[in-house]
Amino acid sequence: MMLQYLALAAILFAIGIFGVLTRRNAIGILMSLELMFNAVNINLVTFNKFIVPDNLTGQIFAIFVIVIAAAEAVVGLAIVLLLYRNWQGIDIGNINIMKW
Amino acid sequence: MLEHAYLIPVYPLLAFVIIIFATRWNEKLSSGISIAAISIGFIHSIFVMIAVIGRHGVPFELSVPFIEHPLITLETGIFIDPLTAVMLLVVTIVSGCVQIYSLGYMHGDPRWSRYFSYLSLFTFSMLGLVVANNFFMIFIFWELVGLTSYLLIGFWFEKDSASDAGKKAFITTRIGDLGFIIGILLLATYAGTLNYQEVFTKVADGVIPVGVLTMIGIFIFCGAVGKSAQFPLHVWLPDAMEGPTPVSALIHAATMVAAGVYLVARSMTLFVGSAEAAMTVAVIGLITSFMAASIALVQNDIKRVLAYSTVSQLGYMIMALGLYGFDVAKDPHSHSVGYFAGTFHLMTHAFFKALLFLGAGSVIHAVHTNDVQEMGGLSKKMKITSLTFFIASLSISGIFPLSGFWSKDEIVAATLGHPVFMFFTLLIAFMTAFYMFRLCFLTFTGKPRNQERFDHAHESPKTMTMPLMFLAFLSVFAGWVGMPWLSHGFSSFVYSGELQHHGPNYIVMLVSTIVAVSGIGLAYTVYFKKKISADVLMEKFKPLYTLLLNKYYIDEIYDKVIIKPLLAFTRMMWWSDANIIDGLVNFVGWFTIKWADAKMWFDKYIVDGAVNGAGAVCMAASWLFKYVQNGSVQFYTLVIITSAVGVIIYRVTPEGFLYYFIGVVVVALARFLMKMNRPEEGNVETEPEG
Amino acid sequence: MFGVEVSQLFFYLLSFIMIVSAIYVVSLRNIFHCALFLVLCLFSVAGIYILLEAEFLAAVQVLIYVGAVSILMIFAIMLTSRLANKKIIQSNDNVTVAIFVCAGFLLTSLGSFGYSVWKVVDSPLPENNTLTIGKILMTDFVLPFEVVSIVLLAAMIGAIVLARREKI
Amino acid sequence: MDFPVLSYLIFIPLIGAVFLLFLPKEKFGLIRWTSAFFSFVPMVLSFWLTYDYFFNFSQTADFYYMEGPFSWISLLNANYFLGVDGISVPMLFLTGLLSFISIVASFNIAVRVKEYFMFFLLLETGMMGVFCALDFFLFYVFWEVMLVPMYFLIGIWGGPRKEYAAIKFFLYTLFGSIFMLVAILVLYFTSDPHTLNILELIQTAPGFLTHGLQLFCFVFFFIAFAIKVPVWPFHTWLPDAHVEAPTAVSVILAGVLLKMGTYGMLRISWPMLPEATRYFAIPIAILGLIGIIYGALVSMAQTDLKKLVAYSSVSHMGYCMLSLGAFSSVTAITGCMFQMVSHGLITGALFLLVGVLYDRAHTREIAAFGGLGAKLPIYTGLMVLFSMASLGLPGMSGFVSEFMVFIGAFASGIPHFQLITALAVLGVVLTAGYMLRMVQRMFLGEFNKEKWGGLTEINTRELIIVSPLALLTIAIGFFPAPLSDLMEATITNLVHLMAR
Repeated sequence: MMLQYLALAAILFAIGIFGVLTRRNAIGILMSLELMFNAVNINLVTFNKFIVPDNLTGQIFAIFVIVIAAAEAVVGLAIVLLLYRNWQGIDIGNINIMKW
Repeated sequence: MLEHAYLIPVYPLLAFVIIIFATRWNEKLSSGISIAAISIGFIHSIFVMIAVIGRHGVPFELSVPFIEHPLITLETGIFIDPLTAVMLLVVTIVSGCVQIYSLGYMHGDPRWSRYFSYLSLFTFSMLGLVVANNFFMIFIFWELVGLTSYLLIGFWFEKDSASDAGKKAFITTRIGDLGFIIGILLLATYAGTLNYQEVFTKVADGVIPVGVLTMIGIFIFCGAVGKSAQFPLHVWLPDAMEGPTPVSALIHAATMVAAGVYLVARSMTLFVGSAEAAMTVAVIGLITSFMAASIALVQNDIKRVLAYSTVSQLGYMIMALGLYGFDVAKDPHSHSVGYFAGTFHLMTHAFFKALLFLGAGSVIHAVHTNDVQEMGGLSKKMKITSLTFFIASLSISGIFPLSGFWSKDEIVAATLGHPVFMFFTLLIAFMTAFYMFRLCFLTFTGKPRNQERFDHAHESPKTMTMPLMFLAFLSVFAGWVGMPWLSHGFSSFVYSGELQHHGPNYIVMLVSTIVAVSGIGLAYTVYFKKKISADVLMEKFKPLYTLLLNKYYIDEIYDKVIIKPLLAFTRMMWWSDANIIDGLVNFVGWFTIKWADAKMWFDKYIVDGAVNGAGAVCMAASWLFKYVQNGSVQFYTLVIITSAVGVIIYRVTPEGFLYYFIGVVVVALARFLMKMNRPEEGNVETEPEG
Repeated sequence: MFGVEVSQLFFYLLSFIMIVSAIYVVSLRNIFHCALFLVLCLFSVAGIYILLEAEFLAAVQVLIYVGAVSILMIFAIMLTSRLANKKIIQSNDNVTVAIFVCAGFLLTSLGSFGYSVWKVVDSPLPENNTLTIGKILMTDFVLPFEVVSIVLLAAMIGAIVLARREKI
Repeated sequence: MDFPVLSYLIFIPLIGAVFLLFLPKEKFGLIRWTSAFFSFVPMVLSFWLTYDYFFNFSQTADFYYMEGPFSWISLLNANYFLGVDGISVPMLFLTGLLSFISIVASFNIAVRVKEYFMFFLLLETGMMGVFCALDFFLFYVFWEVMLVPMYFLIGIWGGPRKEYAAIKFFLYTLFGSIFMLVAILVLYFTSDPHTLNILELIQTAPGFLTHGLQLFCFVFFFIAFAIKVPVWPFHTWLPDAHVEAPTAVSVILAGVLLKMGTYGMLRISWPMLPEATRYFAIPIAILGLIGIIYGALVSMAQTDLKKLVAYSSVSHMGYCMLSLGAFSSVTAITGCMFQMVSHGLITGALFLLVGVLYDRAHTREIAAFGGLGAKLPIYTGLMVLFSMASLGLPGMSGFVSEFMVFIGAFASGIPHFQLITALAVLGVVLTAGYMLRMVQRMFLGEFNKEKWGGLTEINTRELIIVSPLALLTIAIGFFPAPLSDLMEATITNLVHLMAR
């Protein structure tokens, strides 16, 4: 049963990666990141349940991940807003000032 | 007075300094000071003369060291013996006369004061030369008289010929001085001293080898050759006539040119020590005398005739001195009168030659030309001048009982025992008488050949005629002190008290008088009576005449053989200096620069090329790899994930990693090529603006 | 067994919903729709948590993700609204490569599962996991807990600072 | 020594140079008078020094007014060590006098006045230092210090080809300095213990140097000094530098810098390497002879007045070399010193006079003038005076020195010297030749009224700066004994050292 959960998480993570790699919209990327976080969380919880059921460290970790993800989302979205304000757009493809 | 004899030269020096620095602006005062100084000097000289007579030939010497060195002590000092005393008198008298004469002659000259200051300076130098007690001092004054001669010849320096003549005089005499210096150096080396008496003592003691002594004698004589215008350095003296005539009288007739004779007389001991040197002196004197006399026969410039006459007479004196040295060197007990003859003639010649020049100056002053062909008949207008001139001419020709007779007679007597010398001496005496009277007749008698000049002619002012008369007096009587009948006359006087008396030689007297009279007679027939046409003679001896007229082409030869090549040589040296030596230096510089250029090229293209090559490789690589840094976060993420997957694959199946890696590279290249075909895709605006 | 089967049924159902909505999240053109599908996806994740007996986490998931983060996303989309409702291309030219990479990733991770040895322990989770989590957080993990609060504070301040219009 | 007079001599000009930096650069008058003051003080000090030395110390050959040795760079054993003897004192006198005169003569400089005077004072420091230093390191430092201001003085305020001349001068001299440095290092490293003390090395060097090393050091020192003198064939920098340099710089160049070469030989190579000196006596004398004749001949071909004077320097310094060849004769060495002093005075004055004319006529072509004697009597008088002095007319210093050189060299007893000297005497005639030609072509003859009617007579300032030189020239010519006495003990000692 555990493998099914892990596979699910892997699929979700892969989709998240796909999103991160392909979205132009910065918000889209953030959303894809959330997907990846969730995949990770699923993994954590799964491992907690099937491998170390004695304590709930996996879930605690998941909680921390959620918290961090929330913070990330907040800051990320603030940056997106800033980008939008300064660049008149949030197309991550155009924001390549670090280009060679 | 003898103790303060050093003051005699100092008076004119003071006059010079005062005139130059103080009274230059006041002409009357300047000339007055100058004449006053020489007058004091003259009076002092008389006292010195008296004192010297009183000492019976014991020379007086006073000396202070100039520079003391172990090798040599140079000193300044005075040395007064009878010869010096005589010379002092001669110089002061002639100089005084000339200065007074100049008052008239130089009247109205803009550089009047300077003229008198130069005359004073000259007198100082000449007197210093005379009283010097060593060869060093005599050389100093020797050079100083040369300087003043230079200044006075070129006094009218606006005339190119005058400045040329000054330069020529200076340089020519300096060539002689060259020998003089070497002679002094030799003396200093071998005798260790330059003091006359010490040198002569050493020579008499035989300290100096005879060979060296010959060299010393000849070298010192070189100085005399230059100063006394002896062959081959005589060329400057005729040119020196470009100076004012009183200057010619003073410097180039009476005093300075006599300095060479004085030098030979003074250092007679050296020549006595070396017969060869003495003979050289005598031969040079004879050659000069003959050559100059022959040239004088045909010259038309009144001053040039006198100038060649001077050269000729100086040659006489030199010859006499040389013969004396030779005779005594051969036989210490010889009764040669050469020394006495030379010095005696030096004195008498000074007076009558000064008179001749001053007379010529008076004539030139009257007619404003030097050319005798433009004169004639002037005796009617210039009584005193013509009279004094005739007296001087008689004197120089050696007519009894004028002073020239006594001295010339002694010179002829000095050649006794040397037939060749005697023959030429008499021949020269004949020529002298001839050209002097040729000059007299052309100038003062006959019809005026240039009426216009004749009409303007007039007798010169008193300031000019007074000296003429005084000198005429001396020309007549000065020689009497050397009459052979006097047992304590000039001859014993100059021999420093040693009794060298010899009886009169009547044969010699007679012969020389006949010669002189025949010379005068020839001139009389040709130029006064015009029995024989001068032109016919001229035609008859055309080549000889041309040769003489052109002064044996010696000037031309010097110009072609020495001066032109020397100047060309200097230019060549200069060229070589600028182009070869400096060229070498510049070549080194040029070569260094070129070398540096080569180094720079090497550095730029090879060394730096390697560095830049490395850079270029990096650039190329970075050009390729810069696409990795495309600034796209997503691309980075892609790479990270790809790599992470690769790592996992490698951990699981290393073989699978290879396929994975190949696949990634293929995909990456494919995508890169796609990107290349769509340049700057990232910048394409795909989103519509608000 | 029935429970197991039911839970499996639910698992597949939730998995299906989750995967489909996730795919929509990353592929739809309208970003707003994406956000809505994200909500759905996150709900299904909450369901998975319940299946995994993590009730507290599920609640937190709903509260934070569905309730806060998603709303935040929607706000952001609204604020940048002129991009939101256009049928514009939302994905870049990495799609092909990304598919390969994701497939590769998926295959390797799935494949690696088979190689891995899992020490599965078949014991129950503690009862009342909310209580337990609370206790653990306040005892063993009190320091990380406090640190996280500071992180949150920092994020909050940071977000405010970043999003302010005027310069401070 | 209570009163470090030598340090004052050296550093007062330096202080002056620094002080000038603080003056506003547009106040020309202030700058001029300040620099005149700062060179006047050393001049007075050098006069006092000469006076004091003459009356108190000239009887012995020791060094006086010694300062140090104070350790300077202890690692190298280099010391600050000054002192003077009979051959440095006349040089210091000359330096003090000519520096002041040159600075006053430079009052008509109007471009970059401040820098000019600063460099000039710096130059004076270097010159004074060279003549005082008794330590090789110090000597070398001063030797090089002098180059830099000279380079700028020629290169900035010079004539049309100033850059060329300045660079040539600088490189040439530097080239020589390197040889000197090598020789110094050889001496340093062969001495045990290593020392740079000149006095010590004079005493010990003949002992520890092998014959070959002596010759080596001698040749190297000789190249360095010969370039400075300049000895034929190292002389070609001189005409260029002289012609391009401003008047005052020419004066210093001729008056002092050239003397450093001969001074260096007398102070260093001759006494320190007596064996080599004996070995090379004849070649040196021949070089001197060539210099005399060659310089005179080339002078004769010159059309530029300044170049003529410059080449006459080559000729005149040839006399110094000739007498230096006659190492065994006190008279010859004294003659060399006399020639150095008198050449400094005479040629310095000639350059000043050339500058005076150039300031007015803006040309130095001899052929361009003629008959100036009628228009400028005083100037002509001075020019003739110094020309006569230059050609060795008695009554002037040039005669005394030439005569002593001749006598000393002739009677030195070294083989072949009589012949060499006899040939060198020819230089006297040649000198007369070119000097008189120059005088004739410039001052005698017809005066070109249209062209030069506007020329003005030499002014008071110029007269004042030239007259001390004239007075000294004549004074030495008439009373050489004091100068000779001043140096005699030292030179006798030097000759003893060379005879080791």
